[in-house]
Amino acid sequence: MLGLEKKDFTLLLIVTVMVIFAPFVLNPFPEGTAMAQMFNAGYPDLMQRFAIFGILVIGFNILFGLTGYLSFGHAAFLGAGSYAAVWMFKLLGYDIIPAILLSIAVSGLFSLAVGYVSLRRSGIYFSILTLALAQMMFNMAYSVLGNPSSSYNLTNGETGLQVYNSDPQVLLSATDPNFPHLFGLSMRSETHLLVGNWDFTLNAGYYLSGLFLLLAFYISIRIFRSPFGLMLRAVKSNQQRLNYTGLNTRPYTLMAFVISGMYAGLAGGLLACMDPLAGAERMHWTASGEIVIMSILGGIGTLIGPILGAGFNEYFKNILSKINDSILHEWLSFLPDGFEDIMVTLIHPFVGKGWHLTLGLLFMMVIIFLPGGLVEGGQRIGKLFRRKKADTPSDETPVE
Amino acid sequence: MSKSILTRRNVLQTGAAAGAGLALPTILTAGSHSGYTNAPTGSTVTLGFNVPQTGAYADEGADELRAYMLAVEHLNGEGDGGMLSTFSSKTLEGNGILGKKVEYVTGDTQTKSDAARASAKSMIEKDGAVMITGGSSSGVAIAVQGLCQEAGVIFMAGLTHSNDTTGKDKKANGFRHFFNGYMSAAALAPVLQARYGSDRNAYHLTADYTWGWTQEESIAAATEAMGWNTVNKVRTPLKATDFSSYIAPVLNSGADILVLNHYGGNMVNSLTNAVQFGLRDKVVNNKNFEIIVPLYSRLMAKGAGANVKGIFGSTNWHWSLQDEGSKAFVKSFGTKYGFPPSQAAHTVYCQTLLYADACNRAGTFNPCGVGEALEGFEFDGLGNGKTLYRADDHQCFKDVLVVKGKENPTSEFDLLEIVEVTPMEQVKYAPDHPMFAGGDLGACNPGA
Amino acid sequence: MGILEVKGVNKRFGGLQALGDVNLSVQEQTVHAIIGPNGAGKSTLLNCLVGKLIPDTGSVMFDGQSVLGRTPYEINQMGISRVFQTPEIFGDLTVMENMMIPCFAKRDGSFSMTAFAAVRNQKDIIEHAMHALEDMNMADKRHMHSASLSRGDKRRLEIGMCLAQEPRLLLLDEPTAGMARADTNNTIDLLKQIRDTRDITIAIIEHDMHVVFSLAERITVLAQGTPLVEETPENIKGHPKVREAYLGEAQV
Amino acid sequence: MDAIILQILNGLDKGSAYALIALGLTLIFGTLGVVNFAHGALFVIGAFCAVTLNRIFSISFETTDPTKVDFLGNPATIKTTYLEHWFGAGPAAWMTDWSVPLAILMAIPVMLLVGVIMERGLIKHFYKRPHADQILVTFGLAIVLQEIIKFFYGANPIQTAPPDVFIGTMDLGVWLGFEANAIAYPYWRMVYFLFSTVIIGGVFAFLQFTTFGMVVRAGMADRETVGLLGIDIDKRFTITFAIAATVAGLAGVMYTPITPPTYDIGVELLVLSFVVVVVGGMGSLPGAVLAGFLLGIVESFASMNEVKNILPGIDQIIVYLMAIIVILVRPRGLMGRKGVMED
Repeated sequence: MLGLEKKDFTLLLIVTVMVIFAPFVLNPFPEGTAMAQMFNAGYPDLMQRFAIFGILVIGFNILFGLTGYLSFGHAAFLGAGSYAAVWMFKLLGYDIIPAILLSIAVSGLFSLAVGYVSLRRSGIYFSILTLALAQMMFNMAYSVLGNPSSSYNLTNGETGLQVYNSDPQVLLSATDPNFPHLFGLSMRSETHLLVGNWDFTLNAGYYLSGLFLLLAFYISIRIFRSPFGLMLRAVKSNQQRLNYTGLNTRPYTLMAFVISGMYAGLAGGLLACMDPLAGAERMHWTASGEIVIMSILGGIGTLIGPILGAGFNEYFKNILSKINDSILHEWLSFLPDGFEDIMVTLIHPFVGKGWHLTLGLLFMMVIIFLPGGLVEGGQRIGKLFRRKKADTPSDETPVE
Repeated sequence: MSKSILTRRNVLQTGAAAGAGLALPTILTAGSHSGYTNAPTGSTVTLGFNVPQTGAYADEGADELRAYMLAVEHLNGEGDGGMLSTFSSKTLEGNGILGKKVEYVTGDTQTKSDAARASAKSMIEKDGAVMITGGSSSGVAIAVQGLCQEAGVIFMAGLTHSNDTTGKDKKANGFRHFFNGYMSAAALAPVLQARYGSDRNAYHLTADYTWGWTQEESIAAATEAMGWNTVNKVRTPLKATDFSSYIAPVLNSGADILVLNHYGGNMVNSLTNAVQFGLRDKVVNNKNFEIIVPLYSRLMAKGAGANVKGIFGSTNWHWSLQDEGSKAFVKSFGTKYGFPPSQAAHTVYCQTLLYADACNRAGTFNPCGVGEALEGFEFDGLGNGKTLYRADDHQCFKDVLVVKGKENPTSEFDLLEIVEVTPMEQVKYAPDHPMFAGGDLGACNPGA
Repeated sequence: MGILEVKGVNKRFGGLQALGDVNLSVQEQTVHAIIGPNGAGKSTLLNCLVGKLIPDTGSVMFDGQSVLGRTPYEINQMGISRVFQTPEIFGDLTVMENMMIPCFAKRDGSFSMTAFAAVRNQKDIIEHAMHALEDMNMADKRHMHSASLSRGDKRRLEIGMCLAQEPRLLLLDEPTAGMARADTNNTIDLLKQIRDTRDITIAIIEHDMHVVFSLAERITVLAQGTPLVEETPENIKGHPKVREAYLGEAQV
Repeated sequence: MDAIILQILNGLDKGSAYALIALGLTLIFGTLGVVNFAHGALFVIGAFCAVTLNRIFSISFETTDPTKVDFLGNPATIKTTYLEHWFGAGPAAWMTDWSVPLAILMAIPVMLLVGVIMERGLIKHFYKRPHADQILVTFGLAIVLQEIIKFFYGANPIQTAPPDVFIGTMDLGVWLGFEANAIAYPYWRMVYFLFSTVIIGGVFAFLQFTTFGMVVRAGMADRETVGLLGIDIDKRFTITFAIAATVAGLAGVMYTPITPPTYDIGVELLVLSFVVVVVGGMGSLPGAVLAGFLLGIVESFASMNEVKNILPGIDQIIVYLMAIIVILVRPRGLMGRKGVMED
């Protein structure tokens, strides 16, 4: 169905169900409880991030997962997409369609230029080239191109590009919401579903991002299963053999680079649609590093890995950074007094302001013990249960 | 559907009767509700403290967080009450705000506008925070202020010194207690003139981002007005650590004053390098070469060590102030944590009290009501003398401290000495001053 | 006129003359071996033929067209396939996928943007690849991860991949180097079968005389970067110049 | 002219820090074949050795002085350092004054230990993994190390002064015939430059004149052959890594008086030092040193007003620009061999 074989279609179906029911699944605890306070994740901002960073990492995976080219500057395309979208808001108005189209186009162009230059080299040279080019873009966006008193204020520097009332917004009509919208449906409009003590938020922006995530996921499956995808995997496996088999690797890698750049542009555009402000920091090379971390956490070169990795990273970042000592005490209050204090002291370095440390450690653990990321972890667990079943290989290679 | 933001708490409030007891799901749309974002329903009210917990300003963020927790204690009637007793408005009685116990959630801005907005959004959308406060840089303050305006909650800015926060980027839902670049310049200029004369050649080194630019503009304008000549204005990259290649050209530039429009790590490094290169021992044009750091922070001054001695700057507040409010605050903060509070801690403590008091006086948490209560509010007893929250731009006007690095510190906290307390009138400016023009406060937004 | 004409090729690396005035003519549908002691310039010559190196002077013509200045993939598309000394295959892919890649290269050329077609719907490619695998007697291994194949099977796969492109010239770079005797004999048999059943020209660089004399119809002996003799195997065996070049090597 | 000479001096000074980091990075890459993204963190650990020693020297006991009051109005506590208590005021003052140079003595064993633990505990397991994995795991390690430092020392810069005799500037200009104070350069920066030349010289001498060094050099030229010689490669890898860590650490120790260290400088330095390594040529030790100095000087010139007026913002991107140009035009770098890491 949809040009997919059964197994892939099932996967797409599972992701679709996940997207539709995320607002429910992510809010397992009833309102007002301490558990809800900490672990519920079913609120619009975070769910939007799950979807948007999912798109970003799916795109990154087409480059890094398939071809093995490790880009350390991918966040720059995300930023370029966001800037493009906010400029559309400023010039045309809050309609998201032109914004998203332009953000994809702009990032596509940027990635074409960056890819054309950096793909002349491979291995660590490629990584450093992408890092250097992206850092140049970041530095220019942060200061030189962001000075409000200069005539070329493209990015509004440190504060971030945002929409002012004095902006032209030529297509803005009186009935339009004063927020990014799709045909008048504000990205912020919500419906609340109250069941008992549970409150589930159904947010327009999230479902739009979710729709794009599904589209992005579908396209990525098609690419994985296409001859083009096969060539990309061949690039990763043995570039020399590919060259001596009459195939020109450069346009393949460049196409992969541009496609993943456009994914990043889409993600950047969507970020701006959900929150119309584009800050330069989202282009910094450590932000690119975070994309790498997400794709590794999920499982490189797998279909579902990017979505898992992005979700995992965003969830824990959000939860860990918000745990403070008073919350710890509340949680551990069932312990005897002295013991409670010791536990709080022990956990303290890893939460709140220490969330970087926890994620860093987690990331190292995954690379050392679980190079295939969460997907490999899942497979290992799955194997434990499926030991007795005979292995019947299918006609196509599984890529998961 | 309405375009307003709606969050869980206020929906629960209206939906509770219809939905909570029933097994059947109830569907609510945003349009079915009126009121304001995150109206507190139970016996508690939640405030969102959004401070840098990671990144270069993490230490300042930590100090802000300490002050917030102290303020919450005092509002809830615990501890010694701090400035509650010295504050000229007497609505705060230690029974929370409007009788509701104050609770709080914390978030990490990472000193990045994106991350700060994400964390503020999560506190508004998930935790039902009715007010967001904090931050340790102007970029973050402006970004979060914009978000709060859209979301319909009040933003009480923390440490933000750029003119733009209450100038070009001012918002009806945002309020700033901290002073700004213009006020620093206005307070410093007369002191500098008195000490260094009016025939001086100043060389500016400026951090190449929004705050640096506005401060450079303010200081250059104020010093030029008193007769100083600006030799050069040089931008330095934000990530620079070694400033030697920017300092070296100063040596033979003919300048006899170096203005460091740097903050945080930049300030520590550029000042250290400037002293290293012997600038302070130089005599140019028959005058002693002098360095000025327009915005001082004690936490940062500590990083610069002995290099700050004798160097002039301005600060919003300092723990050695001897008015009753400051003394009360230093006492309760010092007793609890063992060291005196920073200016960042002071400003966020005041902001929390001011917000709580405004709610009490307005009789509501509705941002429009709170905003109205804060606009044009005059108060005293919070450490900076008589203070006015101006209605036109939501900027606080109060005395500004001109300080210099202490020559003989008696303790590790005793780094700055107050040279002069510049009265409010002297640092005041018209709301439509060119440096602040172009902004639009807009109407207050109560959200849902 | 041979299918491959090498004329006056020189190549220097710094002070070292790797190739000195090499002339070589490989006739269509023959097996032509290039032998020589270590350091004779065999590999350098091969690299000049496939585009990895560019000679300082001279010309290399394939079927009337110059290959000089062309990249390896262009030269491959002209009809020259290369088998490496150590088998170069796509280790991360299955045997079937390995075989499909040359089939795609044959059908679609050096690049085609086929991101939305599904591999499993490419019936012609699958059929082509299956045939190629059957020719190599590897059809039953098509689901295996190619990295887990035995050395001999990797060699078969690589040769099979080259043949799947139906090249006009097959270049083999010491195809039995490092192989056990049994594997070597299998490879010889395979190559013999290819020689006898296909319309193909084979140029083989080899160290092992057993392989050379089993297969070759013409032999060029290279020493110190220059061809010494070009003869039939029978005439090479007792050639004095060859003995001189291979002094001390027992096989001759 | 004086401006140019000053910038050359600045460049040499910055360059010596880059060179020291890049030297270790190259040594590790050349011998172990590992791309170490945590190398910047080693510099930071070194820097915080100096901070720590300073703190150790100021560990003190408290006595109450009823005649004075503290900021809360309570009787002031007077702190006396144990150092002063044990050694007397004079030696204690001297040791505190010289704490940065003295920290070298502390940093050497600490850095050797850190190096050994890192190599044995982590890097060793990545020799056979792809470069991408090495980059990523050391990237993770860099984050972890920097966060640990932040946990103990906070995020603000920490000042550690050089010994008093090195405070101030030296008038180099008069020697060169300039007027007085035209070219005045800080003593400590000159000390740093000399120090790094000594270390660089030491490393080269070690590699040139010891058997161990010979094996390392041979390994850098041809790893497989050395592996076949039956030399205990494992042990040598560990020692090489520890030496590289120590070089980076010492660079950090001596740098503390130049700019007060913060926990996150490692990240900035890391990107820089990779650029240095690439410009110098992957795996070339002299290349790393040369490129370090060259990049320092280029960076200094790019910050000059005369240059910035023509190309605004050039000082922000010059380093990256250099890297891009070198990789594209001459991927083997200034002095690298062809083919290293080119696949």
